[in-house]
Amino acid sequence: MQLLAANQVAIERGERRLLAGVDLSVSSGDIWQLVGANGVGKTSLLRAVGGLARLGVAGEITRHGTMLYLGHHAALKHNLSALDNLRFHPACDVICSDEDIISALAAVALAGYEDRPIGALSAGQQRRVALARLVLSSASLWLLDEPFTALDVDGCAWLEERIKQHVAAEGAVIFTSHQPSRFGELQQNLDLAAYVV
Amino acid sequence: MYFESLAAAWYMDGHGFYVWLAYALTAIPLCFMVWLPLKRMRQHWRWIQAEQRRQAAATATEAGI
Amino acid sequence: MWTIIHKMGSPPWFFRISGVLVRWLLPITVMLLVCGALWGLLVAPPDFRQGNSYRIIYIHVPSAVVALAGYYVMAFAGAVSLIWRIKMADVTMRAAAPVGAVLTAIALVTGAIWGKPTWGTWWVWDARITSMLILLFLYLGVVALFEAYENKTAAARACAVLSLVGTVNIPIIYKSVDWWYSLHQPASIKFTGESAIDASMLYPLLLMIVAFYCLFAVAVLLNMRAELTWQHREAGWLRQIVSGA
Amino acid sequence: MSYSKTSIWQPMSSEVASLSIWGAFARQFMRHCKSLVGSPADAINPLLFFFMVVTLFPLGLGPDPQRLAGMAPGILWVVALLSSLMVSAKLFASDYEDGSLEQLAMAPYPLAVLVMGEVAAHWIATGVLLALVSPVFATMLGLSSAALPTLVASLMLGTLSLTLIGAVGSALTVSIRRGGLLLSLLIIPLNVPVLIFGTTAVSEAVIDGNTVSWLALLGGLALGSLALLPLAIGAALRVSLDN
Repeated sequence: MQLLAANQVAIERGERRLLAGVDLSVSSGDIWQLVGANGVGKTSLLRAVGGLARLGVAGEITRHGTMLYLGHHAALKHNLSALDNLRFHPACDVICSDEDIISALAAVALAGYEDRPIGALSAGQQRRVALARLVLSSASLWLLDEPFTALDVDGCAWLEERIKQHVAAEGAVIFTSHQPSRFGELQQNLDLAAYVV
Repeated sequence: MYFESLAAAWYMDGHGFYVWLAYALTAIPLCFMVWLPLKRMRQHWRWIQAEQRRQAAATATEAGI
Repeated sequence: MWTIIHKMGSPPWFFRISGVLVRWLLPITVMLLVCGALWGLLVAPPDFRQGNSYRIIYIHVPSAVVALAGYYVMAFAGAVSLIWRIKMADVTMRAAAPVGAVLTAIALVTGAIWGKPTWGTWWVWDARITSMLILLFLYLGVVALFEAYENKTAAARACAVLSLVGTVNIPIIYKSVDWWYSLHQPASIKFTGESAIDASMLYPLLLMIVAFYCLFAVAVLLNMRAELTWQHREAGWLRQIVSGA
Repeated sequence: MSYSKTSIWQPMSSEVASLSIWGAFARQFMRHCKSLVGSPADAINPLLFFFMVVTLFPLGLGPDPQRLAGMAPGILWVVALLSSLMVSAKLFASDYEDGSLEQLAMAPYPLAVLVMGEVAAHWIATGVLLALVSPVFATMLGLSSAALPTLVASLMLGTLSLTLIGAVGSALTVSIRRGGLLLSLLIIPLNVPVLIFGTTAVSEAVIDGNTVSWLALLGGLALGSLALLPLAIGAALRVSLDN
């Protein structure tokens, strides 16, 4: 099933043109990595694909199914507990019970941390609270911007495993990362250098 | 003309200062309002001409080589 | 209708038409302004109550009228930019804001100068002057917001939203200031009713209002042309015009 | 600590259920309320500001009770406006910085509705609270006690408009560094009618005049703002995300 079709997408920021003529078709089971040097427009493309960036985006983007976006910022309130942060998550994509959230937190190795305010957690732990959404959400297409940053080796392994599970369950993932081909055969690369104006 | 002489028009029965001041303070910004975009336009125009000359020079040297 | 909108959105077409328009409109405007000013200053009879100081009306009222209309022009351009996403509307909005702000400032300054001989003080919290002051803030808000954004496409969007909110608010602001003033109006200040204005005074006023409208149009067009020149400095059509001239 | 290594992905029991639009609104409302309970300074600071500025007026104008009482409606309303200005500067700032705004924009509900949940919580924490506490400050300034109900009602209705207008300003300036001064320039002119209607309502109450029509005007402004401004807030936030 096709989840996303981008046809001849061009992106400009202000007066600066970044990319032009990007074609991308994502179907369930796909893992796409956006490849390119710093400043080439990986994040801009990801945001355009998700519908976050609208100004200066030309071309046709068709989206089927629900999306989950995970950006540089974790969207967590520092004075709320991990449990509350996930319960009242601003993306409001699912209703989940407290047990679901607690087991999701346990899945990212944060069992017992559910009542701690986010501000009391370390940067890596905060990152993992954000990743717990990958367990809770029912979205079919994941848009992950640099998901492997600030994660330890175990965390990276878990995330890789989770992404593989997701695509096995008819989902799809588009992510940006500096490390080349984490998923080997499973993943496809979109090299943005080819579309730079 | 309502006034008998230019001096009378200047004096305006004591109100001349206010009236002429108001007109002067209007005229100055109005002139600027028209002049500033014209000046900007001329600057951009020159920039483009200079750029064209540079490009022409570049293609000329390339052809020479 | 659609073809006209489409054509107006095309910079080369606009650039050509506006060039012709400005060439004719600018001399006409200057002529109208000079004629109107001379008529108002020298020919029209003095007001029986205020004497000659009323002659400031010939710049005060036109600038105030056009400043207010200018806000609606700006907001309309903003609405067009929001709905149809035409870049030319952004340029129009950006060009109109500073012109409107200058006209509002002129209306305020001339109003203050008029106040001195009439009421004996430079500044009075009169309903109309106060409304103009608020209009100036609204204009300055749009100009400042545009300058504050780094991404100018986003800046135009933000200004469009702001000017639309402002447009809805302007009648409310004017009405509320009116009520506020009528509640607090000091008895010592009296106004000459505008309905009583004599034809010999009215004609130069109408002439000046027309002249100020023309001036607004010329200034906006000139600003737009300067802005377009910069935006399309790399474009072939503009380079042809420049090298052809 | 170890990551669970579940080899097969089990969908959670309730994951398919999605919220109604009101549910989404209520969730945002709750989120902001909880956050305010977590850091009550956000709700108490405006009150403290109000208190301190009200203290300044007798010091600046002299302690003459008659004169202070005459000016009390104006003083109270101007200070209420200023404190609303102060808090609206921070309304969307943390949401923008921590990425909550991106997530709100990705949510499958109209951004305007979700944001209103937050604005509603903000209004209750600042506006309603201020209105309820205002009689204390009004009494300190010598406002006649007959005018107190009108003061509370006018502040209640007025701060709703002030909060919504402040939210528009905050949404427009949230992506700008040092947008504080710009914010005041944007929203003070729009706040003028609220200030006029509010002050007049209280002044009329002091002389036992016609308060109802002024309160009705304030209510009308609040309703109009409720109808139109959420759209503007949503549009402005999208623009800010694009900057």
